[in-house]
Amino acid sequence: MISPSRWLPFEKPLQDIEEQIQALEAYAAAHGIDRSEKIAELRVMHADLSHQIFSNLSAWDKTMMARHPNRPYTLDYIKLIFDDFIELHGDRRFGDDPAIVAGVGRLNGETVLVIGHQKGRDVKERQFRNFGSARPEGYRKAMRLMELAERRHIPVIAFIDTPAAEARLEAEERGISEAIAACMALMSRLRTPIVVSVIGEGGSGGAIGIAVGDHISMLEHSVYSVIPPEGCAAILDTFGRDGTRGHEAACALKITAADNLRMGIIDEVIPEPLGGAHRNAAETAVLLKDTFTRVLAGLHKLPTDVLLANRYAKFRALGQYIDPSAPKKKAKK
Amino acid sequence: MISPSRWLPFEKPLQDIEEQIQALEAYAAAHGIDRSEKIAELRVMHADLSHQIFSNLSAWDKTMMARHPNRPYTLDYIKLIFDDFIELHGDRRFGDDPAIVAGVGRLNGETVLVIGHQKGRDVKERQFRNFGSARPEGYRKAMRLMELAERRHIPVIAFIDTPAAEARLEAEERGISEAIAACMALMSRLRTPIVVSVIGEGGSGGAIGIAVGDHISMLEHSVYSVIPPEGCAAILDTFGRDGTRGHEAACALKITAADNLRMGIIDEVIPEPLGGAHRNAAETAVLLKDTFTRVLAGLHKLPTDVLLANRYAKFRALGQYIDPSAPKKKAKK
Amino acid sequence: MSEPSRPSVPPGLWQKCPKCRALLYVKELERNLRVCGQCQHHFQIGTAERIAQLVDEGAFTELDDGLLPANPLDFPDYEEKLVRGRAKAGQNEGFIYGDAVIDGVPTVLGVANFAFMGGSMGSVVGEKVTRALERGADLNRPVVLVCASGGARMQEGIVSLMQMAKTAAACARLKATGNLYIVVMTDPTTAGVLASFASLGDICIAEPGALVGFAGPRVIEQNLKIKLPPGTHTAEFQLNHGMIDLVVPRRELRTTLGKLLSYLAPATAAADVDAPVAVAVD
Amino acid sequence: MSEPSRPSVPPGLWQKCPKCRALLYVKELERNLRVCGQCQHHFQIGTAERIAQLVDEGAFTELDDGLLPANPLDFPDYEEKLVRGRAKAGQNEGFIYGDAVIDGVPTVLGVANFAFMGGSMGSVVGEKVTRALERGADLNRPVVLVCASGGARMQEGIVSLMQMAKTAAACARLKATGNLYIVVMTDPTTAGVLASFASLGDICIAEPGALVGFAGPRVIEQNLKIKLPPGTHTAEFQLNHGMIDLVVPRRELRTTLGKLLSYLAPATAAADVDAPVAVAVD
Ligand SMILES: [Zn+2]
Ligand SMILES: [Zn+2]
Repeated sequence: MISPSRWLPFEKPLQDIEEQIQALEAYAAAHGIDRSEKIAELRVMHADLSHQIFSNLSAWDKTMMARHPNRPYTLDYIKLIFDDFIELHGDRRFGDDPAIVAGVGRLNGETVLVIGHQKGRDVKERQFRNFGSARPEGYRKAMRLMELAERRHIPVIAFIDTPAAEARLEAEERGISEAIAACMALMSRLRTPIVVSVIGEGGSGGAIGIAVGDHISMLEHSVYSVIPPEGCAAILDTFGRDGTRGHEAACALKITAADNLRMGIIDEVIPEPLGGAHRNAAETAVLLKDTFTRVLAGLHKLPTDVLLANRYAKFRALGQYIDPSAPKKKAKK
Repeated sequence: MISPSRWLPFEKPLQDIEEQIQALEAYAAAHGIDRSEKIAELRVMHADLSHQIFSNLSAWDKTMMARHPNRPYTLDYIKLIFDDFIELHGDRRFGDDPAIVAGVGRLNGETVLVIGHQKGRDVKERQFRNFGSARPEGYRKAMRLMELAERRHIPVIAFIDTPAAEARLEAEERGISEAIAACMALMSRLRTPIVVSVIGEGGSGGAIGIAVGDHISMLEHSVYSVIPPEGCAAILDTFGRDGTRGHEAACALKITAADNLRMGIIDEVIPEPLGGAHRNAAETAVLLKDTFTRVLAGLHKLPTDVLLANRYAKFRALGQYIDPSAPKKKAKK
Repeated sequence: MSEPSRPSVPPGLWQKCPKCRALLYVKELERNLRVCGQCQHHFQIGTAERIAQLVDEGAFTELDDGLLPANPLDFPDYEEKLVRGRAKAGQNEGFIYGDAVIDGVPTVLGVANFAFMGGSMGSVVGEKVTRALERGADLNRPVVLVCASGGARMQEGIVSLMQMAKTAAACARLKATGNLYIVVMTDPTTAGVLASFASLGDICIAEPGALVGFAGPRVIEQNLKIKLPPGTHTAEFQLNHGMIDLVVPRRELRTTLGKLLSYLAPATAAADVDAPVAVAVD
Repeated sequence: MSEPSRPSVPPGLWQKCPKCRALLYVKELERNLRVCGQCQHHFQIGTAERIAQLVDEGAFTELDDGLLPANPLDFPDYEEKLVRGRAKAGQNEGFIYGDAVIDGVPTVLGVANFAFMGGSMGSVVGEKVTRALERGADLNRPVVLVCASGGARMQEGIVSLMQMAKTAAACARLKATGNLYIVVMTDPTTAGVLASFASLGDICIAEPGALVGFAGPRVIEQNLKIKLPPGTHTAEFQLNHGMIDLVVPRRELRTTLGKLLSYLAPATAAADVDAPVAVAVD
């Protein structure tokens, strides 16, 4: 039984059971008494409750899961998924952004370009990674290497995990808006397959900046949103401009993997191990790897022009509006 | 008789005659005496001497001419040559470099992209223009706009006039080397005609960074060199590592327009009005304009693939070495 | 913002400049293209006024004006807000586009309406921007988009975010066909709009003093509890930092656009044969 | 630089590390690929040694080794300097290239020789660099260039400057054929070489501590009479500023190159069909 360093509020009942089990085990060991029956009972209860809890998480619960400090990050998955990985650095203009990692990886003997937001685990690394908030240099590094991938016919795999793009003055001065826009424009026409997976927080412009691809998946407990729910609640009078009503905004914003799948924003939800990716990174990695492998096999069969036409059409179709002049007078999906 | 604010050393005899003429004119006017015969004589002498002096300038003299503080700069020629000019700004990455100007101009009713180094005339403008030493942003602005010119099938006209590229730490930090290299690489394959003219100082990497084109001309008294002569003299033991022997280095380096034409580095020398471009900017502009017009008419006739093949071959052929295995066992031009 | 000590201004006749506080006679202000004669502050203006200022006499035909917003997330309050936005803006949505002639050049022109929910990019805005860009690509015409936006439309959530990718892809497609794309940034041009189609202009022009930035300065100051130096996130700041080509006063905008279009996209120009071939995808 | 107080070092047996001043046993130093065991200082090495360190056993065939410098400007002293350079470097010129196999991947490999007039780029260097890049383009093979240069060869004046344009054009041509180009910057890589082919690698690798910069720090300090902060113009500085991909210690260089080549340019890869078609111009 993996013990995460921090329990989320909705995990309280599980925490209680785990503590009971531990207490019983300790008591049994200390007094030489057999409590295995009771413990087995508790374990069954734990499993049942886990299933119940984790298959009914609210959008706000999922937000907590997506931000869980133990959640595996891009470099964790890279280590688990790829046979080898050589990280490459720099935008050849200004700097190297540690909030977006990029490099050459080997997936089942095939070379791929891997890009992804990178958060930090401890205080020091968090600062170094700028909490996963990318600067213009990050997007420009990704662009430079994607152009190389295009020339060498190497597919791109992108991991999305960022609260938002860096917005402070220095990022503004170096054109964070331009960098995000140019990266999306490039990806929309890159002549090689692009596979995208949201593994944690898919945070607004910072996320979509490297999330234009042929296949978009989300891990079961990740979120993908135009704005953090708290931010939305703090701005909209709908939620009384009240930062404490983030759970309401989270629900209204439809940010979960299931929501995004239903709306056609993503192609697939990748299930997580019971209790979330952070309880079994290795198993999650296997599921991600299986998805990448299967999806790439399909994409490799497409002629490049068809690949690009499909990709354009995919994003072209996103949006819901009423077009009275359209042949069928109903909302277009 | 145009009177430049500063006389160069080799102009001393002309200065003497001009001062004599002025004195005579003043005397004649003050005393009501006719000195026109004497004055006419002096004018003839001045003209003869001018021809003699300016057609026999040494490489060092030419260096002085090329750097003359009254010499017309890129924006001066732009005003005189083009019917309209809209300057465009910024590299979309970091900044706008005033040491390289770029914009859309109209040449005889045809749209052209104009780029060029820009020096400053007075102390303040000199600082603003960084003495014509371009930073990485300048080359990146030029690249951005040349890519637009390529897409819109608009030819490029480049004015070269820089002591050198900016080499200070800030330029280094933002990749001055990469910027120059990338600009040359782009120009070598840009699918639109590129016409280049060295109008003052063609200073090493800073110059060649925007000087890769289909036709390269030099104004008669401009120079084009791998290093400033003083710099060369200060470094090489050949000149005793003595900064004062710049005139010797200038001669050895073969930096004049005639030298460059003889060596096949440039295609054409554009004559300057007697006494140099700064004595008659308008006339110089006409000569430049005629060259651009004639050259572009020729380049427009070439299919783009031929244009590019010629451009590649042009620079490919530069270099002199002995190739014993080559069919003809002599130095290759 | 308002100064209670001043006498109230009779609506319609006089208007107070929000920058220099001068009282301006509305007719005079209109003659001046809604630029303050005292301090040159550029007022936000409506789409009809903007179009009239830019196109050749009467040379604008709106397209797809019937597109109406849906409520893809069933977001609470959204429909009420749309009703209010429609009333305030006098338009169906926050963006209109159509065929225009500017200085004799057939152009696809799009104009954002900040009055409609802050010019936020919902599905209709994203769709119309995309259609404008695609029309330019398909008809081989230049596209001019006049931007004004607070960013994403939160009530459309992730669907709004996807408009960034959709419009950026349409920009890339327009450019791949060799056509010219000019952006005019007006006050304010920010967030998701700036970080997508607004930053991708071949030529980016901004009006003087316009707020132009990814996050507004106030957001940064609040979130980070810092004080920014004055003048950040303006058109002039962005010019200094290489992000835009030109800051052009409103009274010169038509002339500048006209020149750029007729120099860079003359009507007689043939389709670009050398540029990479665009794949038809519609 | 030298410390006169120390006892003189018997040549051939021991060598002093210029960085940490440790006395190193030459045989040990050679086993260590000429990297100081104390401070990891990477000594400059000759082309033969470099090639032996990088290529598969014996898998290097030099090309065009007979190219000899001319004296295009009739520059005073140049021919004497060439004689001295030849003696010092034990080679005809400052650059050699040829066909190599690295980790099983057929590669065009070029290596600069700093000992020959500071690795300066005269006509022969420029020509050989260009031929190496063209060979990669024509045979569809990756190109690896190991750089070391003080910059232009002043004695060839403007002809030397033109090698920047020539080699940059050859880089662009190689890339347009879709092929991979890797640069290895060794101590020092500067000036005209850095501002042309050395900066154009798809992947740029540098050895630790190598001087890498447009103008050397000493030149800047002398010209501007300022003191630079320590550590500028090094491989690590350039990595920090986004200019290079990797700083790789010499003992890992072969492995890293081998992986990059076999991952990004496997011998079985077909010619790039989607990339823009290169025009044959030779
Ligand atoms: Zn005012
Ligand atoms: Zn040492």
